[in-house]
Amino acid sequence: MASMSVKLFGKNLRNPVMNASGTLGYGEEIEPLWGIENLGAYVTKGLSLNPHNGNPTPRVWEERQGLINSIGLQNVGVDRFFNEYFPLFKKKKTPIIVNFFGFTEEEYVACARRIKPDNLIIALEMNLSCPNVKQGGISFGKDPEMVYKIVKEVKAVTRIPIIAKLTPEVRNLREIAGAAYDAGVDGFTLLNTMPSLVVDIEKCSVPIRGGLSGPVLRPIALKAVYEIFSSLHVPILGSGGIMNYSDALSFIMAGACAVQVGTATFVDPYTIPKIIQELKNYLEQLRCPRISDLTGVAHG
Amino acid sequence: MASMSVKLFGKNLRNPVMNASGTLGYGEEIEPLWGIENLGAYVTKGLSLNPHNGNPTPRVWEERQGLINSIGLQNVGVDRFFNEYFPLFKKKKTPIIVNFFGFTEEEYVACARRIKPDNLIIALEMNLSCPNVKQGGISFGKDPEMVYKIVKEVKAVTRIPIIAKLTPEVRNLREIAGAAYDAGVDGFTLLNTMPSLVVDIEKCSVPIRGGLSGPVLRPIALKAVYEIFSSLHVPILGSGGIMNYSDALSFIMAGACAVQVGTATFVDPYTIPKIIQELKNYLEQLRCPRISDLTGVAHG
Amino acid sequence: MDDIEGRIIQNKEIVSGHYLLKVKLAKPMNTPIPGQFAMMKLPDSEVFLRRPFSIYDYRQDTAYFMYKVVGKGTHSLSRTGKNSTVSLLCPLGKGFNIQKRDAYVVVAGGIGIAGVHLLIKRLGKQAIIFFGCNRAEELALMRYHINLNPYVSTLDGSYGFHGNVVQLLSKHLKTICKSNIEVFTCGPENMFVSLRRLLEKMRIPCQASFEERMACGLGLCFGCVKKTLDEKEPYKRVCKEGPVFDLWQVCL
Amino acid sequence: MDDIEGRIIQNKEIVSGHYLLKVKLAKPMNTPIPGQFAMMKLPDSEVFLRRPFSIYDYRQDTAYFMYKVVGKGTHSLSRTGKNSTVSLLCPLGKGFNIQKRDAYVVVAGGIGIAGVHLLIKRLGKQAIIFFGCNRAEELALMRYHINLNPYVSTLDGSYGFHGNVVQLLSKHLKTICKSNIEVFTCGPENMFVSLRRLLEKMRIPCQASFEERMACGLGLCFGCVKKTLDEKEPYKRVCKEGPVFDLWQVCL
Ligand SMILES: Cc1cc2nc3c(=O)[nH]c(=O)nc-3n(C[C@H](O)[C@H](O)[C@H](O)COP(=O)(O)OP(=O)(O)OC[C@H]3O[C@@H](n4cnc5c(N)ncnc54)[C@H](O)[C@@H]3O)c2cc1C
Ligand SMILES: Cc1cc2nc3c(=O)[nH]c(=O)nc-3n(C[C@H](O)[C@H](O)[C@H](O)COP(=O)(O)OP(=O)(O)OC[C@H]3O[C@@H](n4cnc5c(N)ncnc54)[C@H](O)[C@@H]3O)c2cc1C
Ligand SMILES: Cc1cc2nc3c(=O)[nH]c(=O)nc-3n(C[C@H](O)[C@H](O)[C@H](O)COP(=O)(O)O)c2cc1C
Ligand SMILES: Cc1cc2nc3c(=O)[nH]c(=O)nc-3n(C[C@H](O)[C@H](O)[C@H](O)COP(=O)(O)O)c2cc1C
Ligand code: FES
Ligand code: FES
Repeated sequence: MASMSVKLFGKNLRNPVMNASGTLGYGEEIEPLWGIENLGAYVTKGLSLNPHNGNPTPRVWEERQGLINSIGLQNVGVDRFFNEYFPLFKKKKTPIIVNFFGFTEEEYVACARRIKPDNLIIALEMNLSCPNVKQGGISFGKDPEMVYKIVKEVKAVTRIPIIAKLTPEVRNLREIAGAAYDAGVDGFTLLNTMPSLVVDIEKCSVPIRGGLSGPVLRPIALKAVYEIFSSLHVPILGSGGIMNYSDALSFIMAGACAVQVGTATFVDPYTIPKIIQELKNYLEQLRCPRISDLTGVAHG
Repeated sequence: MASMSVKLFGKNLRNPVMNASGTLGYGEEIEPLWGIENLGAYVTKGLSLNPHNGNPTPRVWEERQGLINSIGLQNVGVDRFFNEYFPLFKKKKTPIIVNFFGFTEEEYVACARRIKPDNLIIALEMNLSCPNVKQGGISFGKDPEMVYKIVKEVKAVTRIPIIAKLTPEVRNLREIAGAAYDAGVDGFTLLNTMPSLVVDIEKCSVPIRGGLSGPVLRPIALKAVYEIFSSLHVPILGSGGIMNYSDALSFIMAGACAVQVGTATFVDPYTIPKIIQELKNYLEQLRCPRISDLTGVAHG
Repeated sequence: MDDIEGRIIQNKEIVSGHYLLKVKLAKPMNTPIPGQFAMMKLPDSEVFLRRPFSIYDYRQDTAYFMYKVVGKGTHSLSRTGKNSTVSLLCPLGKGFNIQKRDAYVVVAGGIGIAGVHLLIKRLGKQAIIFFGCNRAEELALMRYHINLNPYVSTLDGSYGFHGNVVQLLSKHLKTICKSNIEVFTCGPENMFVSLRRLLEKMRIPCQASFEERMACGLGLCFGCVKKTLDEKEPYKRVCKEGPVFDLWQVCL
Repeated sequence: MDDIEGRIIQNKEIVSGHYLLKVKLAKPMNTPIPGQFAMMKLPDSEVFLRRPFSIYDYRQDTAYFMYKVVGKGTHSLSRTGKNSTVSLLCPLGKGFNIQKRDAYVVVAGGIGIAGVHLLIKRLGKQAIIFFGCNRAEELALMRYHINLNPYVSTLDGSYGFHGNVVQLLSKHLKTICKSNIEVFTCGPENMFVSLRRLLEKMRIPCQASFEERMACGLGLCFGCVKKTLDEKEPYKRVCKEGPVFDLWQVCL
């Protein structure tokens, strides 16, 4: 039988399919439909040291084959997450990746420090799309020097592997990834949403500014995975517009060792279990023994 | 009657709708369907000092609600354009914007210098997405210093107004636009295509790497127009996924004084005349006297 | 809660721009609580996200929805023919909580009737109904409750009270409000604002069903929030902690 | 050339995976030259770009297309019912140029027959037809020309010559090639490669209809090029300077 399991930072995941941060609530919300133990790993909603209220509405807006969101990182804070929501993952022995953020270097560092190593915590995923409020609000992830510095600082305070989740709004993704790599990052998630905006022509107004996700992001994210895979040798998690198993495969072939499904879950909440099943079928049809053998094969 | 005309660099255009560079051939190809004199202005295919052969096929690839192209800037060169194709525009008194590019600073400058001012030439549109072969292939448009330098040099050799056409793959569009502005640029076209890539999961290969265009680009380009309009006071031409009159309006309301239609023409070759007609109807319904009054109204 | 395939067996315009949709489900859903809703995936592939609609009624594997055409999705739905298939994620959210009271007042504005129809059915004769709409024609939205003698207002005065439904309620509140009553409401938010102003003095309990743009309908995205007085976590999800909220807890 | 609305009046599978499509046009198109094609906008909104198809036949405002299901668009088309509407931008491109010759040889591979059907109709008895396909079943693609006594090859040997169509042609070329002949061909590119090798020695003129991925079909995008021997401008547009090219001018 074909093996769906993949190894990430020395730990075995039952399969390479995860949710994308912020698109599967705190995990428990999907339980009435399917169990979180089906996931390769659960990626937490973006957590911060202190709770955040998030933005006023509208927070979501439909685009042609896409979604614009400006949730504003509402979350209960890292402590409440571990007290209230983590026990479910413990009980179900489901590995998690903790997505976290801050608006200052100190917040990132304090948050990372706060998270105690645990057998189920595969990695910390740093959301680098956040504005650095001390530097005029430019995202941490846009500047190679800021990236280097913050990754270095975070690495210094935790033994848990660190994944940098990069923003597409950069000049040269290789440069940014290179800076994180030099600072000792353990892996990448590519990509976060694309900054964008909506004009309401009836009201002559701008109802929402936020991150664009969904199928529209896919060819851009694929390019990111392909490029970084060919230059840096750390695990890559692919994210951006994955709607079905063939999208997932294209990310794996481009160089991802696992994929994250976000917006697709809103359209069909069973997308993740379906992708897992269809990847399995694909492997068996192809008589490919291990899904992990497919990572990067498009590089020929 | 409502007026569709807009003023650009002191010249009157009959309406604010143009084609996007590279999507209406050399102009004459569309004549069997509708006359180029319907355009507010014709934007030439990207021209260079010397002819270019372009890339091997595949050069185009369908994406969900988008198109990836890697034409590779095939063109007959600026001289042949003016000898063979410009006479049609002369005859039809249709204003043109000359899109041009180079792979070195010298090529940009030599190309701009070669273009003699003419009553019908509204502006030169610099395609800044081109790789600078002398600087390791990074696009001119990604680096504020390169942008400043090249705009300055081009401005020095021509009296024709210069429009900078920017690439979305930048860290901070305002910074790039600011550099062009400081160098004396007269206007902007926002945006060019988004670098992206396709994986063929059956062949385990990457059949095409190229620029993504079409509806998927719209929310990203809208954001660009909105941001630059609020910081710099020069005319903006909007480009990116405009499929119908309401898309066109959203760009105008975000701050564009004119719009460029590209990929939509491939789906429906009558898109441009339809948009012109529907914008007219809209103005009349709204009893808005001038389309130019709508530029930037979404800024409230 | 489940994602259930459904086949449209009727999609009828009842008042101009308002439709009643009957969907035969491939399998039964959990019995819906009044005020719960469904996320509907439309057959039109150009409509990307699902759309939320109150479960208007539910009988023998058949779900009913009443909807008003307001944009792309509802327009497309209105032109969807019989036998087309839709996917229904349902029943979702927290519905109305019916506690023992001396009287129940239901206040509905326009298409808001869709959100309280099942509630009215449940309350039966105990419900004192106030319905406000634009013009007499829209009374058709109420036709199943005519026997319950609803109080009706129209904005153009073409039927019943000339004015809005909260003004109408205010005229009758004294006589109703002998004792232990509760108000249930569904309609546009500006109606909630006036309603609150009216009920405030008497501190009458009120449950209101809110609307907000949704992406998932399941509590996954935190896109559909309303601000409440909860200081620790002010933004509550309409799809999960709502759509029915204690009116006194919500910031309008 | 125009963009014409058409209504599908027939969409019939003739061999497994191969369909004949009949479209009634809202207005007549300019009489197509054999080898010209149409860009078809499919009703399925998930298919973004138009698809190019040779004009198989054209009679009294009715256009015929023969297509093979190979991907998303053709799959969707195969499931499109009668009365659906498509948009046809047609006729496009440069077709076959029929000059005075002693004999005309038409070589078609598989669905390539769609690109030469109109040509064969025009040439009538003057055409010496070579048709290659995979198995006997696919002869149905040729049925309208059976009376012209085509030479047939099948790869599996289930009918006619066992082998490919160029091998078949090579067996007969001597007897045909008494004088001034020209070859017209449509099919996969590897067939053109062997064909060229065969014709090379005798320098027989040959016009071939090429395929390339297209975005516009009108010469606007320069997406559909073939490399030719023209040194000044090697890349020629299949949709505009083609799809029919002088085989000796194209780099294969
Ligand atoms: C819990 C709940 C129950 C509802 N029940 C009903 C009902 O029974 N009958 C009915 O007619 N309508 C109901 N609505 C409103 C209905 O969901 C919207 O009218 C519908 O989504 C509009 O979609 P559209 O594509 O036509 O409009 P568009 O404006 O084109 O939609 C664009 C986006 O905005 C969202 N949106 C637009 N208006 C609303 C709104 N008022 N509320 C929430 N999202 C909106 C859409 O869902 C979509 O994502 C309900 C809303 C909620 C939240
Ligand atoms: C001038 C011309 C005439 C043609 N005539 C016929 C005909 O009469 N009958 C017929 O069955 N086929 C014909 N073809 C091929 C036909 O266009 C493709 O099979 C069809 O576009 C495939 O679309 P798809 O969505 O099913 O495939 P997909 O592979 O899903 O298509 C993806 C994209 O690739 C393009 N593409 C894929 N294969 C080809 C191809 N072989 N040639 C050009 N573009 C391709 C599609 O147009 C589309 O843009 C012709 C092609 C050209 C260029
Ligand atoms: C509603 C929503 C909330 C999100 N929240 C976060 C977040 O908290 N942290 C983060 O790093 N990314 C967040 N993202 C980005 C996603 O994790 C994902 O990278 C992105 O949406 C692209 O994937 P998709 O196209 O599959 O949705 C969010 C996306 C959405 C749509
Ligand atoms: C086939 C094709 C060729 C293009 N060629 C050029 C070009 O030569 N110069 C240029 O500046 N932009 C070029 N572009 C970019 C377009 O002008 C336009 O900015 C972009 O496609 C976004 O608009 P759209 O979504 O309306 O197509 C090209 C785009 C396409 C699709
Ligand atoms: S719609 Fe996603 S949380 Fe409510
Ligand atoms: S398809 Fe656009 S030039 Fe041929």
